[in-house]
Amino acid sequence: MDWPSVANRLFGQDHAIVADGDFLCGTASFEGATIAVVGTTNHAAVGVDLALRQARAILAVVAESPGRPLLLLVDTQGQKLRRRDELLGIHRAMAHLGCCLDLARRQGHPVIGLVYDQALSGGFITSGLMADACHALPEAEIRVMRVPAMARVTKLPEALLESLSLTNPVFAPGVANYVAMGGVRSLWDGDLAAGLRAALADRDTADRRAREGAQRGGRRVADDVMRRVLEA
Amino acid sequence: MSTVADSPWTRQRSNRSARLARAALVNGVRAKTVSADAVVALLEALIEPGDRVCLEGDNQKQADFLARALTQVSRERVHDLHMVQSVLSLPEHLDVFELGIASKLDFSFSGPQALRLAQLLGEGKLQIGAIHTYLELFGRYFIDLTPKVSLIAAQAADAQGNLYTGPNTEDTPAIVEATAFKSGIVIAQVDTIVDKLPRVDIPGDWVDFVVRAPEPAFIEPLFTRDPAQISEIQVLMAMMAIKGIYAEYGVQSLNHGIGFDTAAIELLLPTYGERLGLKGKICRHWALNPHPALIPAIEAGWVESIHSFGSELGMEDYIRARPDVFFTGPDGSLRSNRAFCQAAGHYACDLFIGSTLQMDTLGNSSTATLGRIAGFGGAPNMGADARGRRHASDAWLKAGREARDGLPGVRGTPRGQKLVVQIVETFREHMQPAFVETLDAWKLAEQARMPLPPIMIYGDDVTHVLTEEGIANLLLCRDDVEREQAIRGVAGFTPVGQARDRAMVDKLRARGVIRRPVDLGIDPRDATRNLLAARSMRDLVRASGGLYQPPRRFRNW
Amino acid sequence: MAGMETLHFAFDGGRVLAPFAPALVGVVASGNLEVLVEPAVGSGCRVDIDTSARGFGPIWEAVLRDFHQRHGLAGLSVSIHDMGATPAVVSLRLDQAIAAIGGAQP
Amino acid sequence: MNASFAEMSARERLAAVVDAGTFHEWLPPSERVMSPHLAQLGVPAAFDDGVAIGRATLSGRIVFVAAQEGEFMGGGVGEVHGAKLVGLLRRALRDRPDAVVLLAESGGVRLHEANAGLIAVSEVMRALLDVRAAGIATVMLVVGANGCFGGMGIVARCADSVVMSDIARHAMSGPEVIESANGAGEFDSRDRALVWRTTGGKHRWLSGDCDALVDDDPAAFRTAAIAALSVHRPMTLAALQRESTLLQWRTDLAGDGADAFEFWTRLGVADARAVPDLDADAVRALRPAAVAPLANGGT
Repeated sequence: MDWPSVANRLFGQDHAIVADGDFLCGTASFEGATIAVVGTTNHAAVGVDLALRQARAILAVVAESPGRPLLLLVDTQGQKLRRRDELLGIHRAMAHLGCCLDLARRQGHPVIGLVYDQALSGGFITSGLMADACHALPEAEIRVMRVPAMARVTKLPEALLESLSLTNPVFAPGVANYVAMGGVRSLWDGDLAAGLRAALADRDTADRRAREGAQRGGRRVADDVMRRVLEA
Repeated sequence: MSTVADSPWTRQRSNRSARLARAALVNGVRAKTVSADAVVALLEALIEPGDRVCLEGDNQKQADFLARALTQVSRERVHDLHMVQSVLSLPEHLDVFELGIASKLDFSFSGPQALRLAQLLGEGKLQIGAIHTYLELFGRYFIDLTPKVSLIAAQAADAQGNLYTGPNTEDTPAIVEATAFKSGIVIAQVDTIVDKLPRVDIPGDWVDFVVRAPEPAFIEPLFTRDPAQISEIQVLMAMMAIKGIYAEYGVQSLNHGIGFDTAAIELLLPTYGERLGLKGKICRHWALNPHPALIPAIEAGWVESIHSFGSELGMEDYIRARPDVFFTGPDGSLRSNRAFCQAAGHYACDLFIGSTLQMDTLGNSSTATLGRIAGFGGAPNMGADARGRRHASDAWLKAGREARDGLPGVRGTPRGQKLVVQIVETFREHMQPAFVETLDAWKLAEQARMPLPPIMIYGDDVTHVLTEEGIANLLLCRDDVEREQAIRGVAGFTPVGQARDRAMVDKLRARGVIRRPVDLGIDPRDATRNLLAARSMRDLVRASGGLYQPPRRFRNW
Repeated sequence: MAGMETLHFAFDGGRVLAPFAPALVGVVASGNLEVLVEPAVGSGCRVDIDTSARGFGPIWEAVLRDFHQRHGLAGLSVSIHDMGATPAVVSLRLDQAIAAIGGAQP
Repeated sequence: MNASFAEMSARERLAAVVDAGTFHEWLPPSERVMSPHLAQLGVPAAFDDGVAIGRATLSGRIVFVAAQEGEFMGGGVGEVHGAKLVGLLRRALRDRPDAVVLLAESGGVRLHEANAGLIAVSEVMRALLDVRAAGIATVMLVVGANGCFGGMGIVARCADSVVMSDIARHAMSGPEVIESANGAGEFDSRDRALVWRTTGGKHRWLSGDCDALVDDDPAAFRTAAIAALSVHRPMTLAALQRESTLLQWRTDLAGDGADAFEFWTRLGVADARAVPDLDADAVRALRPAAVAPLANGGT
C-alpha cells in the first residue's frame, strides 16, 4: 500500500502529511487528537541526510508539542550503501535518530511504528524497531536479507534455508515471522484505524518483544536467557 | 656493406639490418624513440613469423604495455612465434597463443596463469618446449633459445637509449645481453624519458627502441607477508627451525621461501633467536628479495648483507637508507639481478628453506596440482645441493659429514652438502594432507604428457623435513627404509604419518634422526604470536622508523 | 557437504585430577576450535565433538588417543566445537586446556 | 612490544581490562547457553554464543561487563547472544553498578539467525538507552580488527562514551557490501588505506564520533575505560538538539563525494595527508575544536 492510501485509511482527508523526496512529515487528526507523522517512502535508502532529517522532525515534535503521539511510517530498503555515508558516520546519524525516538518516549510521547511497505535491516533498527511497539500491514515485507543472498553470505545451501524457513521463523523474510518473534506486535488488517486506536491505548512502554516472542512461539529462548541473567 | 650482407657468416646481422630498415619507415619512429601509438606497427615491421621472442615477464616486473601491443599485431604478418620468457603472469602472455600469434613456449613459472595454460595446452593452442628453472632458462638464452626480439621494461630511458631499471632490475640484464649480442633487437617500454638517468643499468647501445608507456610498468608486491596472518603453529615451526637447524649447523648464509612459515622465522630472529644468544652466529648473509618481514632482524643488527632477485614495493626508502645491507647503486636505489642472485643462492648459501604442497615418502616434493601447469621458478636451484661448490663453511661441512659418515668408497668421499629444508604443516587448510603416498605430479605428467613428473625439489636433495610434529634429519638416514620412516615419523596424523612403523620411529628418535619439539626443549604452548617481532604491517612500519611504506592494500590503520 | 558431524570417544584409565573449575580455551572460528574441560565422575576421559568438517573420525580418534596417552588423565569430560582445525591446532588447544585446569605434567 | 588488544580473544580482553581476577561470569560456557538455531544449519555453536557477560571491578568500582568474540561468526548478534546482552543491561538497571562496559566487536546482525538478530539488536539498543537514562555510565570499547558494524555499530554509538584504537573500525556497512552493491569505484574494499581513513579510529576521532583514541594496547584501553566511568551524557532535548545541529553542520561541510583527506582539511586539520602515518598520540592532538562538542568534554 502506498503512503497516501495508508494516510487516507487512517485519517481520511484529515491530514497534512507531505512527502519531500523520500521523507514523510506532517500531522494528522485522529479521533480528535493531533498525531505527528514522520517516516520514509519510495523504499528509501536511509543515509546520513535522511536520518538527520527524521531526527530533526522528531526533536521538533518533542520541543513544540509535548506529549503528542508520534506515528512512524516505515518504508525502507535499509541503510544507504555509499562511501560518503560511512565517512560521515551513518552509524552516528542513525544512533542519533534512535536517541531522539527514545527521548520522545521518555518525555511521554506515545511512539508507534507502522511498516506499511518494506522494512529492511539497518533502516528499520532506528525507526519502527525503536518505537514503543511496531506494527505492520499484512502485505508489508520485513527482512534482513532474502534467502538466496543469505545462502551466498553464509555459504549454506539455499534449499536448506528454504526448507528450514518453513518451520523456523528465524531464517526467512516475512511479516508473519516478525509477529511470531515479537518484533512486530500486531498486524493492522482491514480497519487500520482500529489498529492505531489500540496502539494508542496501550501505554505500557516497556520492551515486551522477547516475552511476546516466547508466548507466540517464534523466539523461544531469548526471554528465558534474559531472565536467567537476572537470576544468575 | 654489400659484401658484408652477402657473407654466409653474417646472415643474422644482415637480417637485423633489414628489420631495422623496415622499422625506420614506421610513422612515429624517430631514431630510437617510438611513440606509444606506433608500437604495434613497429612490432609488425620488426618481428618475422617463427621468431623467438622474449616478452619480459619477470616474477614481479611486467612489460605490460608491450605485451598488450603484441596481442594487437596482425596475425597475417606475425605468427608462429616462439615465446621464451621466465614468467607468465599477465593474461596477455597467453592471449598471444589464443590469438594464433605465438605457438610455442619455453618458460619457468606460470603461477597466476597456471589453469589457463593447462587449458590452452589441452586445446592444442600451444606447444610447450620445456619448463625450466630461472637459471636454466637464462642459460638457454645463451645456448639454444636466444631471443631474436626482446620486449623489455625499465623505469626510465634517456635519448641515447640508456636504461634505468630502478630497483626491479630482475631479468633485464640477462635478456638484453643474450639478445643484443646475437644480432637481436631490443625494445624497451619505459615509464619516463629523462635527460639524465639516476644510473645506467643497461647501456644504450644494447637497446634499439624505447617507447614511453602510457602507464608505469606493472609490478606486483609478491613478497609482502602480513604478520597478522602468521599462526601459532607457524611460530612453533619457526622456533624449531631456529633452534633445531639454524643454531645446530651455524647457518650463516641462506635463502628463504616466500611463505608465512619462513616469514615467521624472520620475525623470530630478534626475539627468540636473541634469547638463544644466536645473534652474529646465524643468518648473517642472505640471497633474498627485500622481505618487509626481515626489517626487525635488520634493525636489530642481525643482517650483514642481502642480495636480491627483485625488489618489493614499499621498501624503496628503507633500502635507500640501509646501503650497508642491500646492494644499491650510486643513485641509492636497489640493484637487483635475478640471474646473479639465483647463482648466489645456489652456490653461496648454506641453506634453503621453503614450503611445498605435497611431499611423498621419498621426500620428493611438488606444488603441482591437477589441471594446472605452474612451473617451478627458482626453487629447484635454491633447493638443490650445489654439486659444483668447493668453498667450505661450518654448516656445509657438518651437513656433508652427517650424510657421508661411515659410508664406503666413493659415497664416503669427504665433501660438504647444502642444507635443504622443507617446512610444512602436516595438514594444510581444509585438512589437505601435505604428506602423500604418491604425488599428484605423476598424474599431471600423464595428463599433460610431460617427459617427467614436475617435481620441484627432489628427495635426494632434501636434508630436513620440518613439521609441527618434529624435524626429520634425512642426512642421518642410511637407507631408503630409514628415510621413509623418518618422514612418516614427522607426518603427524596424515595417513602417511599414521602408517609409520612405531618401533622404528622410536629408534630414529633415539638416534636423533627425528627430534620432537620437546627433544629441542621447546614447549608448544610457548609458541604464541607474542614472540613475533612484528605482529602487523603497522609494526613493520614502526620497526623501519617509518621508512617502509606498504602498498595501500596492506594498510589497516 | 553441509551438516555437522558429532563424535564421541571415551578413554579408560589414567590419573584422576583434583577438583577443578571448568575451563574454556580457543574460539569457534575457521580452522580453530573451542575446548571446554569439565570434571566428570568416573575413571575415564570422555570427549564429545561437534565438527563442521565431516569424515575425519579416524583422525580425531588418533589425535585424542595421542592426547590421552600424553596426559593420562581421568575424571574429566572434554567438549569440543570445531570448525575444521588441523590436528596440530587441536593438540595445541587440548594441551592449553589441560594447562588451564592445572593438569599438565610437571 | 606490548600485547595487541585486537589480537586477544574476548575473554582475554575482559581479563586485561578489569581489575585482575575480578571477573565473575554469568551464564558461563559450562552452562551451555547456546544458539538453538546453528545446529540446524550444520554450523557448530559456541558454548557462550560468542559473548561473555558478568560483573567485575574496574579501578575498584563495580562494573557490569560484556565482551563480544569477533572470531565467532564475526561477532554477529544472534538470539542468545543478544538476549545475554539485554539481560546484562536489565540487570544493570536493577542492580545499579557504576557502569556498564561493553567490549564490542561485531559485524552486526548474525545472518544465520537474521530475524532474531535484527530484533535482538534493537532490544539491546533500547536496554542500553534505559541504562544510560538511569545515569549509569555506558562505555563502549571498540577493539577488534573486525570492527563494529551494522546494528552493533549503531548500538555502540548510543553509549555515553566510545573508546577506539586506531586500528579499530566503527561504521555501518562493510566496504565489501558497499563495493558489491555499487562497485569498486564507490568503495574499493581492497584499498585498506581508504577503508581505514573512511571508518577507522583516527577518522572517528578527528570527526568527533569517538570519545577517546588509544593505541591498540590493553593498558591504554583500561585507562580509557576507567576515565569513562565518570562520564555521563544525559540525553536531554537540548543536548540532542545541539547534536543534531552539529551533525548537520558536519554533513554540509563535507558536501558530496569528499574523501577523508578533504573532509579533515575542511574540519580544520592542518596536514590531513600526514594523518594515516601518525600514531594515536599525535592524532589525538589534531582534533579540530569545532568537532569537539560532538564528543565528550565538548558539551
